[in-house]
Amino acid sequence: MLELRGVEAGYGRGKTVLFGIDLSVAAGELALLMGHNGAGKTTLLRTVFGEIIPTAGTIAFRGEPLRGNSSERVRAGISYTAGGRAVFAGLTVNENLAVAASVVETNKQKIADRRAFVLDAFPGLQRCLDQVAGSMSGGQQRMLAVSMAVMQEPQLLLLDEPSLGLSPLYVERLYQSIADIRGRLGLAVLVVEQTINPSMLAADHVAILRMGEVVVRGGPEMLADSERLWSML
Amino acid sequence: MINYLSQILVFVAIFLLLATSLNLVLGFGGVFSIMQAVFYGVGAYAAANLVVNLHAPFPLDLLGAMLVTMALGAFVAALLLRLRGELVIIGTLALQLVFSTIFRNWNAVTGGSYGIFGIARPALFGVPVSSLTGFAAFAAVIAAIFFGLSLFVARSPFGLAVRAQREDAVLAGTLGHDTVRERAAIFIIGAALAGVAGALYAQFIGYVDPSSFDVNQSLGIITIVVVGGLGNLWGTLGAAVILTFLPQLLILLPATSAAAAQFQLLLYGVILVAVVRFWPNGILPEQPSIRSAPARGVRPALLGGMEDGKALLERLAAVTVRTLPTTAPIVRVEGVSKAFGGLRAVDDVSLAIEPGRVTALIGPNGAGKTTLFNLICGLLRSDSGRVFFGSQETTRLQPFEIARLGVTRTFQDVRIFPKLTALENVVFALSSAGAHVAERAGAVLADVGLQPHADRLAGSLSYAEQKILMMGLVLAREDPVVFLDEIAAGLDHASVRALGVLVRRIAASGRAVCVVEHNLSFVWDVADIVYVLDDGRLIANGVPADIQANTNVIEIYFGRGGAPGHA
Amino acid sequence: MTILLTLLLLGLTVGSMYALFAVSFGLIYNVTHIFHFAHGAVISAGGYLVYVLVQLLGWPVWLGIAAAIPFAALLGAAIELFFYRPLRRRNAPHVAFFLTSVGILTVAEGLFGVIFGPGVLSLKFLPLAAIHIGDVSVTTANLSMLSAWVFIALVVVFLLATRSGRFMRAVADTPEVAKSTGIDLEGTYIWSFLLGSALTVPAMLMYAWYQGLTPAAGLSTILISSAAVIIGGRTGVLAGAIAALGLGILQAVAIVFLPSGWQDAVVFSVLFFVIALRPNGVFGLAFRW
Amino acid sequence: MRLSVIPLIAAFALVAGNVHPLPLQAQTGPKTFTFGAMFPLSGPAAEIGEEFKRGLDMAIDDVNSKGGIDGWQLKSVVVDHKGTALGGAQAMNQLVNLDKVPFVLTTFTGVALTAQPIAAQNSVLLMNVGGTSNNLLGKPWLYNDQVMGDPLNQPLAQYSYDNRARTAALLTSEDAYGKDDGIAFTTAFTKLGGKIVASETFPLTTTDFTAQLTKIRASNPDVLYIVAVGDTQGLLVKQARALDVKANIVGPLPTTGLITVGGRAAEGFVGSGIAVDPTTKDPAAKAFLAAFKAKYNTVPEWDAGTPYEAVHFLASLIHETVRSGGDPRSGAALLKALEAHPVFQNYLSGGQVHLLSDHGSVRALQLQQVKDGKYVTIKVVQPPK
Repeated sequence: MLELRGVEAGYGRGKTVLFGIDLSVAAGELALLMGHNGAGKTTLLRTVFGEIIPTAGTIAFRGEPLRGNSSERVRAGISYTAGGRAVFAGLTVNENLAVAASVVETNKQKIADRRAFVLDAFPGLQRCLDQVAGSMSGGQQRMLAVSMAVMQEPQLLLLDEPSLGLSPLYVERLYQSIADIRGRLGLAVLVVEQTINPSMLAADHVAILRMGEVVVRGGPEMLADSERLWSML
Repeated sequence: MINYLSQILVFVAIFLLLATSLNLVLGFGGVFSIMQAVFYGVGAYAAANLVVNLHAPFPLDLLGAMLVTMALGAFVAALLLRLRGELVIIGTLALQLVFSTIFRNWNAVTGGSYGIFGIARPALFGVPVSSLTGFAAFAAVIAAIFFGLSLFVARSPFGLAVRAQREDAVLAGTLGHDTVRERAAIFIIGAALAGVAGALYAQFIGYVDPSSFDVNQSLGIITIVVVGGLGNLWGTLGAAVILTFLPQLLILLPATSAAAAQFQLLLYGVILVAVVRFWPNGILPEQPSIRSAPARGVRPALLGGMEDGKALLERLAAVTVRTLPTTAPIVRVEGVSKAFGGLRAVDDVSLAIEPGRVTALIGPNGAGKTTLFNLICGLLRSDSGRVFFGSQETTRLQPFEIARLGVTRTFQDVRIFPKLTALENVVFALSSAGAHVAERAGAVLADVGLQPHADRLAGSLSYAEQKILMMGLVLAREDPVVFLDEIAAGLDHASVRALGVLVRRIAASGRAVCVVEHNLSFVWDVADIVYVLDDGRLIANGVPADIQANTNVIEIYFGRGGAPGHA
Repeated sequence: MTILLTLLLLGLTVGSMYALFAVSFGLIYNVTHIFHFAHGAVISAGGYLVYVLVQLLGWPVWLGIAAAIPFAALLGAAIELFFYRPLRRRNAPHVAFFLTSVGILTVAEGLFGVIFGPGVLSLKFLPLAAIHIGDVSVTTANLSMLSAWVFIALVVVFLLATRSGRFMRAVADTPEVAKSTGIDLEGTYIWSFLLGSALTVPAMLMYAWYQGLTPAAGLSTILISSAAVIIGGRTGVLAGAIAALGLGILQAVAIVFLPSGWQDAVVFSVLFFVIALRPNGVFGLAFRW
Repeated sequence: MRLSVIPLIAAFALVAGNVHPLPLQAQTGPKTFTFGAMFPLSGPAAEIGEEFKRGLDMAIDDVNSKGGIDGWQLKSVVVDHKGTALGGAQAMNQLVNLDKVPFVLTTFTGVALTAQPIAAQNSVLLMNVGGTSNNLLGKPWLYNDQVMGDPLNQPLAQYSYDNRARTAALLTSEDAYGKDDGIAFTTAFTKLGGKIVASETFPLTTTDFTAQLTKIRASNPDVLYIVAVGDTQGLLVKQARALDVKANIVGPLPTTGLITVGGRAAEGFVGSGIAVDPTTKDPAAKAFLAAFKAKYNTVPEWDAGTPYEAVHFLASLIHETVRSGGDPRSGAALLKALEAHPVFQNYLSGGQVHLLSDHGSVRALQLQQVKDGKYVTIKVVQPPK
């Protein structure tokens, strides 16, 4: 589904953040990218999403080189949930979902179906549909942010530290929902995280990013051995 | 002809003063004021009243006009200048409209719509300057004096400070500058200059009425400044000449219809749009206030590319760090807390940063490290708890006051003044620290290897060079307490290692160094003592080896791998 | 008492017209964050076009208005496309947008002066007459201003119920999130210019019905409508509309307490002190659209 | 880029310098006598500027088509003063220093007041054909072909009082004109025993008078006295009638803008101004009125008439100066001629206009009323002998 080869990217003036990244995510897979702040995780996601133009290497999506700005990539089937409270604070939950969906879908019935699907996957949102997003708790907002991306029925979902600042219980729920959706829609998910939660063991691949380079790749079993992780970072 | 040119010369002088006043405020100070015509008008009315009612001789009228406009300027500065730029535009526009009304209606002082008549021309040594050529000479001298003073202000350390706060007020504050006061000062200076222009105008025309000080006048002044170039007073001079002559050329068009006059409006509008679009720097772009002494025998152009930034960074390890003559104070943080909304970003944290050591703060993203830095440096006010530098409490001090106690802090990644040259950056960092600033700044740049780039805008340097410059600012200030926020971010191994050596050497010179860092290998390399923050709370502290072995720390950093989570 | 009532009614009607101007400006300002002074140029242009089509060329009134609305909309969008967008691509500072905007307004004012002369043109096809409500009387033009609320209601419905409307609210709320959601920011900006500019036509007709057309009309309307939007705060277009209504009433009633020359001073002092003391507007988060 | 500015400035200076070369002294053929005129060609009063210009151009054509005056062809330099004092100062400076004219027609109170000191300093004869303020009287080098504040407004007060108006409301522009004429009307009306019940003002560029009119309506005056320029008059009456102000509306110096903008609301308006008598027997006046009517299909108002008269007056001054061996291109010589014979032809209602020792003029004045979209003269007030 997603294939990165030798991607280099940064912020201009010689500030390179990513060095020769090779990474691939297949359909239906959950790929977890671990790393500290500053390791280049967010930069990597933004590069895939088209907000940063790579200075070297190729990014292919479904076998085709990726082109266009972020808006076009959403339409191509890539959805992105930025870190932090990536919701429209002044809009209601319902409106947030509708806005996200209507970027790629205009059919009202289809949007309603999707919403039913999303509410099924994120049951916590059901009772605050008419609440203004800004008034919800951080965890709820994160749920909403992810469900907004899901509303777009992407083939590839990019999640930037969805568990940051959430209580472990919420993280668990969030990953359950992600797993649920992944199972039902068969979409590929690329998540970046810096702290580990047991629910992340569901990942198919784990890679560790350090100072802009992928230093280790492996399966979810890597996560269990935090001592080893510690030494690697 | 000579008389005609004389009259235009007077207007050039008046518009030069007005535009210079606005360029100081807008171009140098970054304060977007569209009420310059108000100060112009207030100066004119003040001078008119002084001359007509009190028969004040020159230069009392001029001084009076300056005093009144400065008082008004101070009032506006106090109310508006802490707001974000966009609101300053609208706030000053509102005042412009309010004052237009006041000019028209405050009969006792402005003569209302009638204006004030019979304003005598000034007398010099008892001889009235009544002829047109005489007045033109007089106006030219006045304009030259005040233009010269403005140039002096622009090139002074104060001028540099004003430009620096325009670029980044927070950074300027942490380098020991009271930016609010500097902004207010340049605004008041601008008001006074516009007041002088008003006084000249009143005495030249001999009559003031409200129509000359309306919003269109303010916008016209902005056009001159923008065409001339923000931050360049010579450009303003050029533009004042051109734009005062240009409408005169319109007399080429037969004034047979109303249309002729509308052309001037059109022309000014087209010029404004075109300049902003195609020539955003105006006639003359901003120039640095200081230039480096030419490097002996070495032409900068030849140096460029000889050493790239990375090599320079690696050289940092060997840079001279002067030993601290006195002992640095211990920075003590006692039970400090800070909440944002419901979120407790820093929760009852106590720690000590001791001289001669590197103290590191680590913790996952959002743990409150930078917030704690900001609390110590005064950028944030703590909700409770106290901070001491040695025996002095700094809990409630402003950032610039804390900086003046001998603290340098850097910001995440890299933060410098991009529109100042490298040399100016260092000079500014030193400017709250006394004499021989330029020489010392030059020496520091030579030390870190940036001498060839001394006169380049910092924003045009490469990322590595900017980082070096930032470290140069730290070294230049030679402060006993140094806070470094994520300086290793975005660099490769060799550079990080070199920076680590430098940090060690800074501490070894007797300074108290505190680093916030995500790059843990850097921390293990440089730190003497490590404090671990999680969710705003201090959860562990000790020497790096202990922290590395602390499973609790590993857990908070990487989650509870394998173990079931709890709510 | 009658005078106070009359002035209140007057303020209510004129304030309603200001409200429509404020909504038209606020739609653009809230979404794009450009202090779009050149909106004044669009306002005047629409008015003059109706004048030319209906009064000079004899088109039916409805046809003239129907033609002016898309014209104004396209003119506003053209300003975004040809002037603001290049600046945005260049990452130009706020000041550049403002100056460009002021420049465009100045050019327009000059142009209208050259073409139509600097004097007042009155719209003869909109007769001005007195309407009596008890002791109180207002003009037909004033009554027409109350219809502003119909347009405002339509705007609110548009913002709430349509795709583009929701995108506009989303972009106004948090542009960064809008971008990562895949909303085409520049397309949304164009939409806000189209809609905001189209709304100026009915508002300008109410204005010209009463005050006639002058080249400076754009400036005077943009001053008051931008003041209202700032006073209301950037939370939503309704906040600006309510503030505009308040300004209209204040302006009308102020004459009872102050000599008439000071009206402007009252309105703009309010603006100044709101900016100085409540920089986020007086309504806080009370309005969401 | 740095260097390009200097030649640019030099080029501007050169162009500016070459636009108006100094008058050639030794010329063969007809000599050109250049004089200045300052009219409002932009701003809210621009419409009446066009009227001034019509009168000016007609007079110049008249004189020149008859072979000029003693070998001099007249030529005017018209400069826009925008209705503002600053514009006046700039315009006057251009005329005096660049065009070196010895004689300037001026309009508007504020403009004349700023121009007068410049005129006095440079010995330029200034003829005001528009401003009505009493403050324009008694100033050296400034003469007025206009009915000034007191004589202009007294008849309006008298007319109102005679028509049983006992209370009046004032609505005047915030400028010297509005203020001075308002005072003149108030003085005259209260002297007759009337009472001013409301007095409101408006900024020059305003187009909304609702609040003021509402307050005035509440004071229920018998007569509403307005001072405004050009189109603003029309807008004012239009809004007054729409707000159901029932009072008669009167005011000085009505213009065509009152009718074109005011439309039906202008009906019944009574204005005062220099008398225009289409039935005059005076041949000179008759010829002017006929010529104007032929050209513009309307009877001229005062604003076309006063510049017309002033140009003819200038011609006679040139003639007198040449006759007495002087150089008419000297303002002092023209002033001398004026002082010797301060009388000129009244082209609007016939007879002669005499300049007084206060530099004002004495001439007939008329009250006009708008009827069916036209001005109808309802009364002619002859000046006191």
